[in-house]
Amino acid sequence: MRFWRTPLDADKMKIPRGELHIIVERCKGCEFCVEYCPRDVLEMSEEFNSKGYHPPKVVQPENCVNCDLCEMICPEFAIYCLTVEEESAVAEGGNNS
Amino acid sequence: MRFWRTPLDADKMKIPRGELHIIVERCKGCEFCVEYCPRDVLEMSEEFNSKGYHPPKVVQPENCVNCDLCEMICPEFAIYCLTVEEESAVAEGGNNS
Amino acid sequence: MKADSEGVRTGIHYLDGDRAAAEGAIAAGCRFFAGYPITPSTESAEHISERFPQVGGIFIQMEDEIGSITAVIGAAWGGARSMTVTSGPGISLMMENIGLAAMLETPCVIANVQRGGPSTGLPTMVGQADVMQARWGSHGDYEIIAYAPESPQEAFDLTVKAFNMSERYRTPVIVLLDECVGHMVEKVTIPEADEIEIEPRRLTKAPIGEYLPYAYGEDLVPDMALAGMGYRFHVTGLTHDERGYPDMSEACQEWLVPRLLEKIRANADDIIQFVEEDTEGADVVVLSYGISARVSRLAIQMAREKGLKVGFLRLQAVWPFPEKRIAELAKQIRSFVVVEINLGQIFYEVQRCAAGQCETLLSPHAGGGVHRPENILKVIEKGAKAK
Amino acid sequence: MKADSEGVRTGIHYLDGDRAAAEGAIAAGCRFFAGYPITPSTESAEHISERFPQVGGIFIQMEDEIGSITAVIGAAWGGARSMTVTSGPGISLMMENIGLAAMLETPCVIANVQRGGPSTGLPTMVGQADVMQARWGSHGDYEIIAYAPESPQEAFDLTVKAFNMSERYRTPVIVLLDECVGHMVEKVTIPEADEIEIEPRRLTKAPIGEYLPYAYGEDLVPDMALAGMGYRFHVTGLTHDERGYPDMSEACQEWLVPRLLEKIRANADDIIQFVEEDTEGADVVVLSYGISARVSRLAIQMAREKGLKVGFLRLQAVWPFPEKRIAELAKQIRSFVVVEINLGQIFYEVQRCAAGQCETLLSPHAGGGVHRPENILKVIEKGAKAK
Amino acid sequence: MKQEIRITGFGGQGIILAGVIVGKAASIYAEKNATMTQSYGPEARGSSCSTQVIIDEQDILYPYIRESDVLVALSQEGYAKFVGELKPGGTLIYDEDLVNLGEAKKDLKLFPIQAQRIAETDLGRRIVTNIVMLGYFTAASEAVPKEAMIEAIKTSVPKGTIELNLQAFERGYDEHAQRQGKK
Amino acid sequence: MKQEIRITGFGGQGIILAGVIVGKAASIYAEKNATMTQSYGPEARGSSCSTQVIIDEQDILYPYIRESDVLVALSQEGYAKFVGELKPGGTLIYDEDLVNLGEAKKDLKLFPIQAQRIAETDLGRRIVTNIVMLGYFTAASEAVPKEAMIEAIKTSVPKGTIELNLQAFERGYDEHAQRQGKK
Amino acid sequence: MSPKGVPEAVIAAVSADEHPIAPFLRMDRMPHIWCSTCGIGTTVKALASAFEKVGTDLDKVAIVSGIGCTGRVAGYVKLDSFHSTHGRSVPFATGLKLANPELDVICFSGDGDLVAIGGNHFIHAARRNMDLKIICVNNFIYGMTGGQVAPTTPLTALTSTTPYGNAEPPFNLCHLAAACGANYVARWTALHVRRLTKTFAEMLVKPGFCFVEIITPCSTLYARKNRLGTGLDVMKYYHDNTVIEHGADPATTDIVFGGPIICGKFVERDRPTWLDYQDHYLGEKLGEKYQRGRMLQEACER
Amino acid sequence: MSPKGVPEAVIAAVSADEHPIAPFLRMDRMPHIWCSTCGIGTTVKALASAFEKVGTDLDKVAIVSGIGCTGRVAGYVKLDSFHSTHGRSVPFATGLKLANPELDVICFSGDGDLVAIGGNHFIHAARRNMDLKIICVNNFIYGMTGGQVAPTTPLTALTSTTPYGNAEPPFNLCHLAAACGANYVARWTALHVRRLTKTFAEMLVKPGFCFVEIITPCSTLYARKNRLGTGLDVMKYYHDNTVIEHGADPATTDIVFGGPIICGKFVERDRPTWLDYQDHYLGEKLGEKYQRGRMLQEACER
Ligand SMILES: Cc1ncc(C[n+]2csc(CCOP(=O)(O)OP(=O)(O)O)c2C)c(N)n1
Ligand SMILES: Cc1ncc(C[n+]2csc(CCOP(=O)(O)OP(=O)(O)O)c2C)c(N)n1
Ligand code: SF4
Ligand code: SF4
Ligand code: SF4
Ligand code: SF4
Ligand code: SF4
Ligand code: SF4
Ligand SMILES: [Mg+2]
Ligand SMILES: [Mg+2]
Repeated sequence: MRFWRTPLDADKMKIPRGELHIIVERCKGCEFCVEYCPRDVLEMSEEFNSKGYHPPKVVQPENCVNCDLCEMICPEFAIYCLTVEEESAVAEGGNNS
Repeated sequence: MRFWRTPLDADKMKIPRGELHIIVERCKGCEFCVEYCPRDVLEMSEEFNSKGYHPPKVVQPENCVNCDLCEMICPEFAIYCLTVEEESAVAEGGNNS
Repeated sequence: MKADSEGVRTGIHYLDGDRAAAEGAIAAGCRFFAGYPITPSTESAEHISERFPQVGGIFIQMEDEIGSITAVIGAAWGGARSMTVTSGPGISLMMENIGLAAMLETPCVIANVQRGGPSTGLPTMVGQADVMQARWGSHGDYEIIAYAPESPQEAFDLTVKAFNMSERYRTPVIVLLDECVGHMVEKVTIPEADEIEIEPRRLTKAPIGEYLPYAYGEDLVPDMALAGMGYRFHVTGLTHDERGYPDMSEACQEWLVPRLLEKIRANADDIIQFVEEDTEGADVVVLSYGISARVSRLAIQMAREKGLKVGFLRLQAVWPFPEKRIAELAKQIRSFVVVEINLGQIFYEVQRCAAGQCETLLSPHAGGGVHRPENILKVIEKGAKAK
Repeated sequence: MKADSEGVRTGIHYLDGDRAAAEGAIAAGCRFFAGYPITPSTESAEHISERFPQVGGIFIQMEDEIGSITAVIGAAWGGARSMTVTSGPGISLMMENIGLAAMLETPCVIANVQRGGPSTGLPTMVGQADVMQARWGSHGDYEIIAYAPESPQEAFDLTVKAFNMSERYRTPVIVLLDECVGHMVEKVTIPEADEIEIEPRRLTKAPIGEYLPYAYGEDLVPDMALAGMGYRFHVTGLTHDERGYPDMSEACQEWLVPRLLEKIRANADDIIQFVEEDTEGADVVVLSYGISARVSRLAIQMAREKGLKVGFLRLQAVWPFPEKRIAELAKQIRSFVVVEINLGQIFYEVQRCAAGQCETLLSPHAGGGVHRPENILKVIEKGAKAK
Repeated sequence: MKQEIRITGFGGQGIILAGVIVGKAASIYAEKNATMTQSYGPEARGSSCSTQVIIDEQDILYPYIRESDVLVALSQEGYAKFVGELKPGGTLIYDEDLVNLGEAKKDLKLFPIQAQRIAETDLGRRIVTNIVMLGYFTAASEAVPKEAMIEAIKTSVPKGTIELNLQAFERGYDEHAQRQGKK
Repeated sequence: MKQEIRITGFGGQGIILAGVIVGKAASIYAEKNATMTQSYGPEARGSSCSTQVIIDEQDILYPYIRESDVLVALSQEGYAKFVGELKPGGTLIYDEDLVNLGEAKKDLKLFPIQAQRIAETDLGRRIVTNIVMLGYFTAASEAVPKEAMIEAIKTSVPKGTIELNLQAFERGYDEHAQRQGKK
Repeated sequence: MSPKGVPEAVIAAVSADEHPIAPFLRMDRMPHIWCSTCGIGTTVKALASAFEKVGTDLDKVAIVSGIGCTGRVAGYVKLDSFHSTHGRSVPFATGLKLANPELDVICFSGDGDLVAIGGNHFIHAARRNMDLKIICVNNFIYGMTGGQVAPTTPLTALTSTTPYGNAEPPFNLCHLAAACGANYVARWTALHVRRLTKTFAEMLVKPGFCFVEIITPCSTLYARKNRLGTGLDVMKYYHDNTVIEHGADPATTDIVFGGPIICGKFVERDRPTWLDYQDHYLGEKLGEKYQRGRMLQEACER
Repeated sequence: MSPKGVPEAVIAAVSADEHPIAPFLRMDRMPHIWCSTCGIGTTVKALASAFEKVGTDLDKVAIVSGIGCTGRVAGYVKLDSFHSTHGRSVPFATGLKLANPELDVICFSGDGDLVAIGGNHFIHAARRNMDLKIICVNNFIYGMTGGQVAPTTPLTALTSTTPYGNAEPPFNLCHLAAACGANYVARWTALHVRRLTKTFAEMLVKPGFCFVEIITPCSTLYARKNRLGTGLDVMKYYHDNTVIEHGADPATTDIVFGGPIICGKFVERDRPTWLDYQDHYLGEKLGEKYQRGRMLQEACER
């Protein structure tokens, strides 16, 4: 039995675009995602979460190429990027940030 | 404090000659001394000691060059060779064998 | 269920206690052995190293005793009935991970062929001074089960029992042999496989996703899952909750640890095994186990020839301790005489349980040999005069 | 002799029990420490790692606890007063070589800062369930000395005493702290060096060639030689004769091992230390040690407010056990109430020594916290009604 | 008079050191008895941690809080966990940026401060949040004399940082007066 | 009738195996009880070692010799150590090349043999000294039936050596008749 | 109740269980205990990705940890997972693997756990080429117990038991593993998430003893004591100071304080595993009589 | 009483105490327990000769052994000598040496003792370059317990726990010691008495962790089980199959069953010892405040 999910409609995808999800409460503000995002999609926010950390926020959603680096490097499993189809991708990842 | 003994009159020695001593009761008949004596001074004896081992015996005492190999290789500390001066060396290590 | 006939060497053998214990293990379904040689237990390992490759068992000689006991625990979670065998210095080294086995509730068996101690002591000679250690040797509170055979035949029988109890109560069980019994060669009768009752492992039948590793029912023993069954469960030596998750709280500790003890204590009657002879009307009851029990019998014969009324209580299980029976007997007799090859261990337990109702006397022996029956007799005579 | 002023940090400090014990060790002349970090004992090691390079001591963090205890023993034979510090899992690993220390009659000190067990248990939370292990944890027969402080101040005082006793009786001594005492920070007053009495090592004065490592006199303790003094002596963990040579015989075992026990038992009065309060005329005597003793006091106050006659016996030494005093008190009172953070350990000893002369009740706690005084009170109330 | 004080926050905020300073001040520099203990788990790292200080003229038998007189809260979690143990009329000192009181008990004496913000902004070092808080605590609770606290700080913080820490302490101490003044 | 038998010699002489064979013969093939034990130290290597076999129709409680009926001695050391435990009128079987009786007790039944020499010379394998001795022991002591001994040997020695061992056994067995004949 | 300063919307927007790693983790145990910027979580993520990449059947994976910050991994992964005792993950895993060779058995532990107290098991398992995958998070320190010196701590580094600087030379773990016989030896830092994932994927399909060392920031203890800045600073250090050198002789890959970190796959070879050896030699000797250790589970399940 | 077959004269002729090794041995404990042809005694003799050669002050030497046939050496040498527990000679020696750095501390133990159960101490002491001289008698087997497989037993060799042939690859001890950092690594056989003596003499004056492996016949167990003939046959095997290769890369010196034995001095280097490191780094940090671990004996003697 396996539980891995493959993105829905993976075959239909054209240009990969990322839809970013940030689990703010889980973030510990390490800045890794911000620093190592190759496309400067993220920035640390001024606010802090209930633990007192500053989570990142999405500042240039349209730049995201869904490279997953932020997801891979985040030690808190607090950020991830889902692939969306070019057409359907709402260029406002912001609504998830 | 040290306990090592140096052969008496070491300085007066001329040609080193060996005087062989075999502690028969301690021997376990391994044959190492016999096999590795470079001068074939020794041979295994037919008799056995109280533990049932055949100790070596000296068969060619005059051949012994006091190389100490028998002493060094013996795992039982059962054979040793003392240096005697050429003049004083009684060529009959046999009386000790 | 019944033993797997493939492993059972049915027949009459002339075996030492070490090898008899090994055969008992194989008969009981043991198929994983990890050990480290140590006198006087090594014959067990040697025997198993020869037998296992022919019965589908895995024998591995580890780098030390710590590795051995830990591999045994790991193998149990992989699905094997598993065992290690050692003696004094080795069992001391195993103590930390015997605690792990107790905490994870891992069925496994550890044989300790006792030699003269403390420390390296008398490697080739007998002792019985690891009995209290068996109970108290690892840090923290736990209970242990331990059997002490008096002959190679019993080494076989009680090793089978040890495996069964370890499965029934999900707990490490110790077989406390001693050098005499371990090295003594006698006739050992191994029954047919279908005459050997084997306790099946308490595997969970919960649907995937609903299994709670440390949820338990009336008998206080949780059901077990094995790695690879699909449950994706977690276990830890930390204090843990029903899910097996660490829970660093006093409340969880109170929930967990008393049960670890209670599952043994509440079931003590099922676990305890002893032989009682002629205690009815006795003035003195001799209490002993292992090789000392045999020697005691000789002293008892001698005492009876002198007209003394002597009963006998031979412990086959030393842990849990038969507290109730001791307390009852104490009320009826003048004294207990405890015969053991140590300077007082089970003696203290008897004294405690006797609670002043009768005298408790020790016939000690420092180790390196068995008692001279005459010496035991002297203590019995003293005991007969008590009160 | 008096303490070396260089090591003594005379003055008033605000210290936790772990560090206070470390200061006690340094004051007592300890100059070798080998250890392996483990919560909640690590503060001791850290403190010493900072202090030692400035007082000519050697601190080494070993690869594990086995290496630590063995290096400590080696250092003792090299002439150092030496020590290690650990907790549950670590002390279990040390058991084999604590036996070696006992067998070689090596003066050294082991501090065990008890946490919740068994196994990894509750690393950061309190327990007192290693008490029986301290006595019985290594294989074979031996006796141990163990002190249990109730405060940082006492951690200092009793560590000094532990070193002194280890020298006087040439035996490993255990300081049984618990996480509460170890991590509790309080005022600790360290006296002037010349107010601290230090037991000199019992070094032999025999002429070279005439020294017998295990010959002993009236007090049963042999004099010691150190490596490098020219005696060229031998010691072994095997059963050994006066010369320290292995002697694999029952006779030698009988000669050696009973003395190892007897040197402690015969001198128990010198070693034992306890505080007794208001036992005269008491109905109930509360017996406790370490942090539990402090909590008990509160319960006793509460009980007295209710008009109950309650005495108090606080063990500073848990081993050897004050058997005689317990037996005496048992005859005068209705019951003992044993308060300890375990599910019954010293309780059994009390029960044994009370020998049915009075009730023995346990106020248990599984660990991870201290007793609620109310719970102890309940047991006291029950105890007051006994008989 | 016995005082039972709890300081709570999360790992890295210097909670434990704060407890040591209070205890030391009381026991060494104010000549009372003071027992300081801490509760911590592995979760201390970035998660909730707390310290307890019991101050008394008598011997301290029971070294833990049974009912606290003062709670100093530097995190929401810590506040939530320990507010219940405050005795009626007890003193609650808290960082208002970090702690949201919700429906707090009615009869508490409340002392809010923005200690972390003060440390970060006024003093430029978030690390002295705890000492700012201690200054405020000293003024607000009057559990330990100010002089004793200052002595304890001096002997407890790293040599090079004494100045900064004393500054932080004073800043916190003054904050009390200011806030009281504003009322 | 109870029989207490000691076999002694030095390490490497196959003393222990000899004990196993005697015990097995008695308990499995002669249907008595037989307990075999051994004493050995590290010194077993090349030094003295011994085995005890107790044979009885009853249960064997005490598994060690209290007074031996038969002593089989293959070394001087072993002889010296154990001759004292032989009961008056007991049977002493020994290799006369290896054991010098000295002033032996008067009332023993003496059975000398040159087992090692026979093994070396007649059979060409010193290693079967023990089995030669067992043959002699079987004939001289009558403690265990010959057939039982033969069965026990067959099931106790390595497969490939059964023939040689039986030969050695018979040779030792016959030696008894020969020696008795000579007397 | 929402804490101050964080807009409600942001929090509500996503569910933690939607994270692609969710099926691999025990979400009911999040958040984990690791400090901010600790690299352990990143390593866990890389392993999860590797599983996905390889298509591993997660029901047949077991993770064994010892005790330590890293040792907590066993408790967070939604796999059969065993949190054993300090230093004993390797022998525990050995028993598990041999009892059920079908399992992929992975040891996930810290440097102290694996090579301080666990050193003996480590070298012997490598010698035996036991079919185990060893993931070692090397943070140069004992994290869990509060930052004491480890056998990996570089010379001069400050720790809580080397307050004047470490005066004891450290192990080069890759060298040690290689010298003892490991089949696969590689090193990365927590920054090298992609390469690390690839390495994990390779390791998962490679038979025998595989060792992967991940140099990881411990900002709370190691970095703080040594004034190396924040975790991010440490990551930047890795970025600037890593030298990738596949196939480097492990003997040349020592790590010194403030020096470069040589990373890469150092060893890949094909020594037979312990079970291979057994099968081969015992099979040869015993012929038909040889019965390989079966799925020992049978004995319990019958 | 003289046993039969040995002429009285021969026995009477010499006194055991006259043997030149007598001052080095506890003559009251002779004969030793080792079997005929066992090479341990030869090794002891070589050490005695090396002491003489170097002129060592024997009052300042301590020998530490673990448990095993070789471990019995401690009991036979007339030196301060410690028979510790199985596997623990190295940490015992570590304590001894650090408490009294004046001592030459020598560990004399078997292969099982040093690298099976004692393996962890061994690698860490080598890493630390602890100033210890390690003499390892490698007989490829556990002698004392009756011939079980050791971590040095070659593949296919028969032992009492590998009745079908060893199916586990052995350590190359010299390689292991070298990889962990030993300052001096050499190997000889019991036949190479002169070279061994020279090596011991070098070792005695070499600071740091020194490791000397001596391949030694165990005729009673190893040779017998493997039908290698008598001890003498084994010595002849050494004679015919030894390849002396000073400076050989330790990684290339594996020993296989029936193969050649590469001997020689493999490593000699000058890493600072543990105490050197301490003195250097602590001294640097603490300056005048630093007090090196003094002759700790003082504390006891005052
Ligand atoms: C037998 C034993 N000794 C010591 C400890 C204490 N202990 C727990 S974790 C640890 C070291 C952790 O260091 P490491 O393995 O490097 O893991 P990290 O926390 O750095 O990830 C120690 C010494 C223990 N739990 N058990
Ligand atoms: C803790 C412990 N485990 C096991 C033993 C048993 N034991 C004694 S010596 C030995 C091995 C000896 O082998 P080795 O070190 O190679 O020495 P050798 O006898 O071959 O010289 C063993 C396993 C022991 N004494 N203590
Ligand atoms: S997926 Fe890649 S590009 Fe998009 S935010 Fe993350 S790191 Fe940046
Ligand atoms: S990497 Fe994760 S924890 Fe770090 S800042 Fe980004 S989201 Fe937060
Ligand atoms: S000293 Fe040399 S030559 Fe003389 S007998 Fe001995 S080995 Fe032969
Ligand atoms: S080397 Fe020694 S033991 Fe061997 S035969 Fe010669 S004297 Fe005897
Ligand atoms: S202490 Fe270090 S290793 Fe442990 S969780 Fe924190 S950063 Fe990670
Ligand atoms: S058993 Fe082997 S190693 Fe031990 S003494 Fe005999 S020959 Fe030497
Ligand atoms: Mg680490
Ligand atoms: Mg060996």
